[in-house]
Amino acid sequence: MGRLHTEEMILNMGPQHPSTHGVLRLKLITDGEIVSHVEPVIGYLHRSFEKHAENLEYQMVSPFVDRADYIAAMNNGHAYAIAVEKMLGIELPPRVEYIRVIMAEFQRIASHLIAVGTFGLDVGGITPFIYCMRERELILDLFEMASGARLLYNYIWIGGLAHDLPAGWVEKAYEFLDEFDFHVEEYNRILTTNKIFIERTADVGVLPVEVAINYGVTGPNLRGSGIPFDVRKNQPYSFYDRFEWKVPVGEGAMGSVGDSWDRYMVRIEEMLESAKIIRQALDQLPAEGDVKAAIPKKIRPPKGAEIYSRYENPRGELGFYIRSDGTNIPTRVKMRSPAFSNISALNEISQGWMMSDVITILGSLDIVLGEIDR
Amino acid sequence: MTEESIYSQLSAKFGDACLAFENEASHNPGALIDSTKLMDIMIELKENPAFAFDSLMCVSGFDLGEEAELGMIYHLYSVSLNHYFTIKTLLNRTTPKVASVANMWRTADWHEREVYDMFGVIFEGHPDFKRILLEEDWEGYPLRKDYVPAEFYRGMKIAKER
Amino acid sequence: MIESMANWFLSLTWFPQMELASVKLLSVLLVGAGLFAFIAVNAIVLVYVERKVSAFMQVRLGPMRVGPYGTLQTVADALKLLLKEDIIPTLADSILFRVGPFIILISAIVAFAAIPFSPTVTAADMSIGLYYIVSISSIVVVGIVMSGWASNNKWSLYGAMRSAAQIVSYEIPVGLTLLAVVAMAGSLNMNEIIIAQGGSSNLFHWIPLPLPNWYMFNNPFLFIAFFMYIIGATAEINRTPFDLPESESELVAGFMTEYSGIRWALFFLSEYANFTLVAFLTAVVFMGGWQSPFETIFAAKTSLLVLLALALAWTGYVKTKANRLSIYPLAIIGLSTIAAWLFPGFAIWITEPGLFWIAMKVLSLIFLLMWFRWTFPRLRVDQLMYVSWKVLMPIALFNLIGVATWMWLTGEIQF
Amino acid sequence: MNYFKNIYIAISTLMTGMKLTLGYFVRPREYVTLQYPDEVWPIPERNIGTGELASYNVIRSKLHVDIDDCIGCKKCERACPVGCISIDVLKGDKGEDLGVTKNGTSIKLVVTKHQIDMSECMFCDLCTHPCPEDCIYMEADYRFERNDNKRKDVTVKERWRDRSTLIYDFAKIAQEDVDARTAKIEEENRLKAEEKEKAMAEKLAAAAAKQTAKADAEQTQNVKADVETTLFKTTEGGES
Repeated sequence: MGRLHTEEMILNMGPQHPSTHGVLRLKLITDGEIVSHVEPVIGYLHRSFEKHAENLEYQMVSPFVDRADYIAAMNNGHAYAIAVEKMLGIELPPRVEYIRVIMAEFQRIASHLIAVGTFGLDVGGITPFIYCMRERELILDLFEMASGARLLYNYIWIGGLAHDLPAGWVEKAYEFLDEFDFHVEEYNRILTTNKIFIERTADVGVLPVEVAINYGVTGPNLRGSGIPFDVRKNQPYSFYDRFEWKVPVGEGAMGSVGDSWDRYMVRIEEMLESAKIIRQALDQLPAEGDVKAAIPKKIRPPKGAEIYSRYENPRGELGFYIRSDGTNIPTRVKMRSPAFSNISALNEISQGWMMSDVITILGSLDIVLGEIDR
Repeated sequence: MTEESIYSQLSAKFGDACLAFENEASHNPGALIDSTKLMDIMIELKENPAFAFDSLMCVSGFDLGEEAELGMIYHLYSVSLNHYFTIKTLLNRTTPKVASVANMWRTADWHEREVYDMFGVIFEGHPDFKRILLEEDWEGYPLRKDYVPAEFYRGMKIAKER
Repeated sequence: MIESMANWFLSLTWFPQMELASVKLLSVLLVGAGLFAFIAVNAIVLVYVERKVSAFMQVRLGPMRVGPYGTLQTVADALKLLLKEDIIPTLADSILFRVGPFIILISAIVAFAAIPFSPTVTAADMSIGLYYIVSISSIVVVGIVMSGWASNNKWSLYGAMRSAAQIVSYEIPVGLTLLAVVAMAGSLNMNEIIIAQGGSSNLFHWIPLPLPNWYMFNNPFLFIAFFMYIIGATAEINRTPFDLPESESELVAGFMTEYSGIRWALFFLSEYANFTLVAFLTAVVFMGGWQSPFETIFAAKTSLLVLLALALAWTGYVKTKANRLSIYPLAIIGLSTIAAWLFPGFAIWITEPGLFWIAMKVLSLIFLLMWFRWTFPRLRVDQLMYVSWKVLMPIALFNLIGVATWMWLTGEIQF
Repeated sequence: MNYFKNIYIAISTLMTGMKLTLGYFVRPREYVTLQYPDEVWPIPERNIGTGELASYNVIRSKLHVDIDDCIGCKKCERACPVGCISIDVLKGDKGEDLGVTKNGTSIKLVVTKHQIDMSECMFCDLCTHPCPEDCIYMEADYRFERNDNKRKDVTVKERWRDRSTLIYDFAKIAQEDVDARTAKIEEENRLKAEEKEKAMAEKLAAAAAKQTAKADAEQTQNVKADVETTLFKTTEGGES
């Protein structure tokens, strides 16, 4: 019998596919179930953030920044505020910094909960997603108490915070942290140690370190490949050098280092580390203090000032390149979004895997289209 | 390694191509270089084990104004040696052309496409050069200061900015 | 059943005198309509149950708004689906596209003919009942491939091809496990298989734990075969963790991507019909069908006591370990025990009728499958094939030999 | 051996997961979804804290303006990144008492239009902070329903397109009043402009009278033309 005649097929996944986490379109070239080439097509959620930013004052940009990565709005606001404050050279009261760290880490947990949950959804388990959303809801309650919003907070402002913490907030935060470890154990029981889940994710989509660095992959994805690189450790901003925590890295416990399971596991461990940071920050939080630093009403960084500030977003390194021309409107705000670089490595690591694995890998990269397209 | 020593080594090697060391206004000190020599300098920065810039954090374009030049700025970071450097270069507004570093750092692949998309900078030697965020048939480069927003796109009205 | 129904019709004085053949035809039609009604109502109930089960497992409430506790939700959904516009894609093969769902549905309904609901309620008590069910339920593949191909959609095609590969591969381990039972019972007739499981005996004949003489407790090989059958059957009816043909996170909806309205409802109907069919088959083949697990009232009472003790011990264990457990199951078991002791009539009732017991067994099996679905992630295509060919197949073959050896050891067969 | 170990691990880990879901299945509900219209989300206890505003929540659901306290400073309008607030003010009459705000500031301007387009609002809360009188704030009322689902005269398309119900008008001044005030101010402006004109003309006339002694008739005409253009310019400037 001669060889069976086979042909490659172009398969269009998205932009309305359930597992592309938004409006991402993947052009897959498949040979049966095997995928030989993946081309991500982005831009369906492009909202011209950078163009907007060129027409708005520094303060007004921050709500737009929140909308770029709507899963981690608090982190984005924090990153932007830090960048502008560095340009202005503002010192903040310690209470502000502590609250910012607490908020950022809560947001990191919330974001990772979505990442873990939707990853479960991608491999077919629906229940873990709901469990994750349940815990996320509690975090959102905390955010709502503090800022008044549940998704797009605009809480961290340049030079301070929108509001001080309300009475009883700290106790509620402690309550959440006490429960949280138990819930993480639940995710481990239903998903992490599940044999089917391990089979689906271990050894799938291995991202070697060199490739990861070359592609600019950062955050949990890079750490999953075994490098303890975290901007919070390597170039500490805010008060991150005051806390004790470790950077979880992928160890290849279930397969090889840098596979989808490692990337997933780094997120699980990072949630626990974030909880640790929050606990320390809550312990150290000064009881009294102003939450707004003395900043000029019109923010005017010096003419020609420019900055590239790095920030550890739940998805990786969030960079803001801001350029000033001396007025209260920035001439250029470039957002180096982590998911944008992370997803560009998709083709490299998903070649030769099956179609289901492409979805697994995409889920393990944890992308947010709002951030990729901006 | 500090940025100053990186710059001094670079200028020793490339002489005139390094135009200036920028550390006053910028929070990320680096070199302003001649755009035609970009490729050589980038290769040096990546391949020389003393620099070992294995990570290109960000590639951004900027526009200095309607009459002035376009700029490109590359933020480099070395994961292994934990140091930073910035390369800045200015491009002619009418024919902005610069060598692509996408084959050295794959990060640059999409970032350069984005710069092309927004500023119209042509990257020579880019493996897959096309627009990334906007449609292929979009006219103009929106982040240039002289960009005039189009009224219609394929018959659809475009909302006006405030 | 058809025979008796025809005879009953003929015995009616007011009934017009007809030939036996036409009365039989009438009975067949009536039974068919009854089965269809059963399947339709069953699907509506099961969809509601599934939604509630999934909700409770996910700490949600599930449907609550239509009717008390949302009981009419699925009725409303069914009505909506019936009223929806019937969309057929322009480039679809319109004939195959229309026929596909019906083939799936018909194969599901027809298979029910051989299911013994109780000693008297069996649509067709045929001598090759098991064989008939296994073969007729394989026709589903034809319908799935047909509708997947006809949709002219790459996702549908993927779903159809996956489904074909999956169902055909899982036929084999499923068939082998059923073969072990058939060897044990020495018959393909469903009622005879059930009757062979009558009475009670020790667990695996030797361990002094009085259990009903069901095949799953008959010997260790059949005990394994029971679980293997459950796994294989889950794969055959395309449910998680083997729901690759319609895996919503990969293939959008697999072979039913392009379907909507009533045709899509037919898929749903047949999915739940197949689901029930598998549960019935398991109950009949491994769990003694319509037979009560208790032979006497005394057995019923003591068993409930034992169950209560076990439940108490389990509750205590979990309570100390996790500090959170409900008393719902405990309360149910405790109340039934008290009822059995206080009202012997209740106990008599639970020892006697077949419909109640087969319903209980089927419902618990259905719950098991739902439980699977809302707990597990999904396998990949190659892993699915791995499970079928490299895990289930060898064990099934080994089991078959084991059952034969067991029968030889216990003296059921001689050489 | 690995083969059997794998099967064992698979079975045991799957059982672990099943135990968890069963636990939740039989457990009394701990966190449940709320049945929205019957039960309403509790609003977290939180206020922006001063005096009368103690009961105002930070929950950001709807913008509200206490128009009696608004002094028409337009700070919120300038702070809004999307431009969903539009304010028009007119000068009050001379000696007219427009009241004082709760902070004790006397109002100088009549706010004739204070319009907030909630369909454009991005709920960033930036407008509420600069307000000197704390009179613009976010309310916790998250319901924006239109209640016109049963109305026959509103077609579905209109219902989706039309966002007029999301535009909130806070100014209390009646249109006639606005017109009257505008007319008055125009009148005033006109009178002022006329006065200016007159004064200017007198000045110029005086200057011209001085010059006539020296200059001849042609020169006089030139000066006149100059005066005319200057007058034209002043009136233009006064209006804008």
